[in-house]
Amino acid sequence: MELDSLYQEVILDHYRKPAHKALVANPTKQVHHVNPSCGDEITLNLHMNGNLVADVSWDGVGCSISQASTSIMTDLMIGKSVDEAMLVLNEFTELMQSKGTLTGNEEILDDAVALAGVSKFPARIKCALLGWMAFKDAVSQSQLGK
Amino acid sequence: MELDSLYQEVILDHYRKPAHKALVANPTKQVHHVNPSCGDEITLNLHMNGNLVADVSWDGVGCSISQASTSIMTDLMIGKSVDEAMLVLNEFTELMQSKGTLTGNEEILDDAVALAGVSKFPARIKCALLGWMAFKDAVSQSQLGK
Amino acid sequence: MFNSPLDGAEIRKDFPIFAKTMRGGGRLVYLDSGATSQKPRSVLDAERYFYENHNAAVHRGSHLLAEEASEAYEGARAIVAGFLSANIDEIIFTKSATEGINLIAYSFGNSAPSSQFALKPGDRIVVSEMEHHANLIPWQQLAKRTGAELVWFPITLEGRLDTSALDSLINERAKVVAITHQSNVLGTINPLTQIVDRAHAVGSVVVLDACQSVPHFGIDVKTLGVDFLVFSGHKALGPTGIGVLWGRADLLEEMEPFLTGGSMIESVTMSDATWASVPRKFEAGVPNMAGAVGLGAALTYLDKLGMDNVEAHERALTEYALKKFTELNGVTIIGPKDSAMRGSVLSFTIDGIHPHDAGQVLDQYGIAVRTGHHCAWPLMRKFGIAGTTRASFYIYNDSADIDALIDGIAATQKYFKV
Amino acid sequence: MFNSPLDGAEIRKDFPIFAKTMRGGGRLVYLDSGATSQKPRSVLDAERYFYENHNAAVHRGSHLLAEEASEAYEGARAIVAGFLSANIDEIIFTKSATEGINLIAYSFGNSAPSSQFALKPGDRIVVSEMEHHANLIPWQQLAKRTGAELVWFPITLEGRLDTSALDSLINERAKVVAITHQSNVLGTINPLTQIVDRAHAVGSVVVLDACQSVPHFGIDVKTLGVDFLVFSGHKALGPTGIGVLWGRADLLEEMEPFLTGGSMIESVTMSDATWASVPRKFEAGVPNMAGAVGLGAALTYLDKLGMDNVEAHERALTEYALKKFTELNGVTIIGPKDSAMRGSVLSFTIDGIHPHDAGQVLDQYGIAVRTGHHCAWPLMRKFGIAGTTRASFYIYNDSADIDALIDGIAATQKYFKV
Ligand SMILES: Cc1ncc(COP(=O)(O)O)c(C=O)c1O
Ligand SMILES: Cc1ncc(COP(=O)(O)O)c(C=O)c1O
Repeated sequence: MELDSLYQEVILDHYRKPAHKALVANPTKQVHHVNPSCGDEITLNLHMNGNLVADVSWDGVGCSISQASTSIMTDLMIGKSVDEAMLVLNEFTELMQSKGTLTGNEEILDDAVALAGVSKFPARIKCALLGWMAFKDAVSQSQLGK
Repeated sequence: MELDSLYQEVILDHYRKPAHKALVANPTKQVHHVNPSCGDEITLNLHMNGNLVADVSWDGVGCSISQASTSIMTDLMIGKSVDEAMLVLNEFTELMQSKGTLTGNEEILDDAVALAGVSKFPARIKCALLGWMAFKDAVSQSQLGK
Repeated sequence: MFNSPLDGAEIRKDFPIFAKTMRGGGRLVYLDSGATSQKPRSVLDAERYFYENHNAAVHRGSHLLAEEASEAYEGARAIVAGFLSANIDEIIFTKSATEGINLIAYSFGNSAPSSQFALKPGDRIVVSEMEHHANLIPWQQLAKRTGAELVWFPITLEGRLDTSALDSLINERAKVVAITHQSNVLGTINPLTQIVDRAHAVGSVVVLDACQSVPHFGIDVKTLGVDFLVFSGHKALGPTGIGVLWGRADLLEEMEPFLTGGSMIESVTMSDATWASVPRKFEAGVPNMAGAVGLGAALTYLDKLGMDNVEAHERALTEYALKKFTELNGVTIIGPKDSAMRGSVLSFTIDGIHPHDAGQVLDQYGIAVRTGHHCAWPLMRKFGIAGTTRASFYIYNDSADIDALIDGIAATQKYFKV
Repeated sequence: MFNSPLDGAEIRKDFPIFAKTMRGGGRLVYLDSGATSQKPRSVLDAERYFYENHNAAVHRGSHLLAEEASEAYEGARAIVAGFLSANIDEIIFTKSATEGINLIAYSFGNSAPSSQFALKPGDRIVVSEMEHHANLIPWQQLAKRTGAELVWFPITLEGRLDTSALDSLINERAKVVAITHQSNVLGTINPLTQIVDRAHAVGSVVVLDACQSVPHFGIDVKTLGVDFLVFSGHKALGPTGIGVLWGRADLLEEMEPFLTGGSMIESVTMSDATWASVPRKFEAGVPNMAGAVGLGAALTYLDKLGMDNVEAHERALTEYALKKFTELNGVTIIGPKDSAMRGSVLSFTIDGIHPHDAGQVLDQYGIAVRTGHHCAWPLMRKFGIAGTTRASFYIYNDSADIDALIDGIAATQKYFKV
């Protein structure tokens, strides 16, 4: 059924056992984002090491899509340079806006390709992007702060 | 043609030669009314003699219907007691709201029955009532002032 | 077990959208009327008939179309007045309930300091914790602009208004009490008499948010005793973009206008303007004529069903649903669990499943519910939850729809293995 | 003699209302598009299709209908943006141009004293003597509330904006210049470049009332250089109850909201709220979704005709009419008598006949014109008249309509024996 394209097993796994879901103290930057239409919230701590994303940790409430997507995002981003991270982020954003026409580049997106099905459910795209947008915001704030 | 039921000869006569259209000084009460939707205006001077409408005079700009109706009204009201005047006024208001179903009581309304056709043209009822409403307002203000 | 004077399946035949095939291939089980209602054919026909036969700017022309348009528009006003047992001149068309409440708040804010409507530091605006954002934020803003204090009725754990501190909340400084007739989240119907009595005793006006009541049971504004009432047409079978503000004539006459522009004036110079009488004073610009006409047709449709029947039908649906819900495990109703003083809005949470995920699975079965905070975020915080799943019932629903919901919830639990 | 890329009689076939039989038994000669336009079938179909297939509250649900409704509504926003060469997020749906102007005025009035939008005593708001009440009274009120000074461009006897004192009118104290693109009475199209340049040089924003321009010729907001623009859907083939405010993104982002309530928030507590980003911040409540969709269909219809063709058609009609009017006796055109910098609105007076009476006789011939002050009362005073008769042309008119008007005026003169 169509629903299975949305709720892939890897998503439900991340939802049940989210990665890096515990705020690590003394971040370079902390941001708080909400999804005003459903009330979901996320707090994200970013630790930078020079140009390197040293750590991303988070806490928050949200649906399986937003929780899983954030979990996958942290796994992907940690250890990347800002430039690499933005490349991944753009790739993911493009996938989300593809209305089901893209399947996603697994080399770049890894587990995040499991979220490809979200792009067919317009109301859920914001859920999938919540953590990513928080990350983007944190990075650009930390860059500005330099 | 339907138009002729609106523009009866007696109306056009009153329009061309309006009665009492020149403000008489020292009124008991002066009122100014406008029809906001078309911009027509009337100033009306009322002279009371005890309970008697001693004189009604007016000035203003307006369409043939409003000018003729006001002219006819002044002819009718002058010399009447307040009670008689209100009776005529109610009779006329009823005629205007009749949507063409009434022809008007000529004994009470005299020339004003020529305005019966107006009731079939909803947008013109306000024109026909402009002077009458000014008169009513002037009378009730003069009564309150007692 | 299910006993109603109305037959939802029969009524659905009047609503073209129910012919639609949904995502999973099934029929539409529409349980989101609390957000917006579906529209019967007669409403769509009335709007279209207006455009095809009478369309012109109202009150602004002597030509035939303008006359007919004005009659249609004013005819709609008369229908609304009749529906609420109000006077015609007390009915103001707005674009929505939201605009209606903002109209009152801004009008009060525009008042001269000497006006009965003016607020000043120390004055009180009283709301409740169960208000929709539309009946909360305009008052927050008015309070900020005037220095008045915003206070609120708390909510009991059962989702009822806690009126134990009524007299101290609505104290002598209260100028406005703004309260919802029925909560769009909890279904709770609020007890108005004591609130209205107390408010009037201290000289406060009462603004009633009737978005969730006018469509669902008979309303007589004179009996209610409130001073202002707002509702949205789109929740009452009517078109989008049209709402109603009813107000007591003597108050409306004294109030400052809100939107200014054409058609609401008496006279205008470059530097000054005076206002037309009510209701025109509050209807600046070319109004939503087709919307008003459509709303007239909507209320006429409801009137034909009979508001007593509508109420009985919704009570039957609610009782049936409340009973069925007790068969479910891991599901918690947020709001009163009995049908007394309660409308047909049913919010719930499912253990281990976020509302958004629940809504998604239900959608696969053609079941349309709403999920999230329902524009009542403070209420969610009060209950310590991120959101609920909400089913709301209306005339075109029947017990089969509720059975579908119950099955859908069970299927959701199975899908997410909770 | 009459040469246009469009065929009015052909276009009328797309508009169901032209099948109507009028009071005198003849066809509808609709010359009142300046007040409101008629609607093509495609607009009525689009609205109905929305209700019958996608109706749900936008942005508020995860179910299929809510998704489709959101896509339809946002799709309409994209169409409007394309039509104006604007960015999508700069398009705000209002109920009318009137609401759009009030939105700006109230938002400015809500600004903190330190804001770039705040007005204080001594500041200036500049309008013109030819403004519609909708672009005059909101500024009068804002001036009264803030202590700012309202000043205005005078009008020449020919009905042109008198810009001779431009620099002293728009002085360093000017914060807002609010001007109409095309007069709804005179037909005059105002020269924007010098006004915009001067306003920006002194740090003032420019608000353009585009009610009478967006429907009639191609608009590119970036080229115009103004900061805000409003228009009403109902004058542009669209439904009633829907309008548009376009604003520069950087300004909209900084501005205070106007209507508050649901869907315009970021976060809400009982005592406070923060705002969503633009355009949501300015769209509180369930919007007029079907209206927006209908407006999208209307602009799509205009786009298919081509706005250059629409403009050429109206110029041809105007030139034809101006020429024909010279054959009449005792008729005076109020406004420019040549077609340069002039739209297809034609106001006139007839010696010895009040406009209301003229309109009534024309109505007998099926000719719909507007009479009165046209919500521009100060302009009437300027010309020393109580009102005018106004014919306004649009895509579905042709030279035969103008011939009918000319014959109708002659018949009116005969009827009243002047
Ligand atoms: C120039 C102008 N401005 C503003 C308006 C107001 O438009 P609306 O009444 O649709 O808000 C109109 C039309 O009535 C107009 O012609
Ligand atoms: C209780 C209540 N009040 C106010 C509103 C606001 O209505 P609208 O968005 O139509 O203005 C709603 C619906 O959203 C509601 O349920």
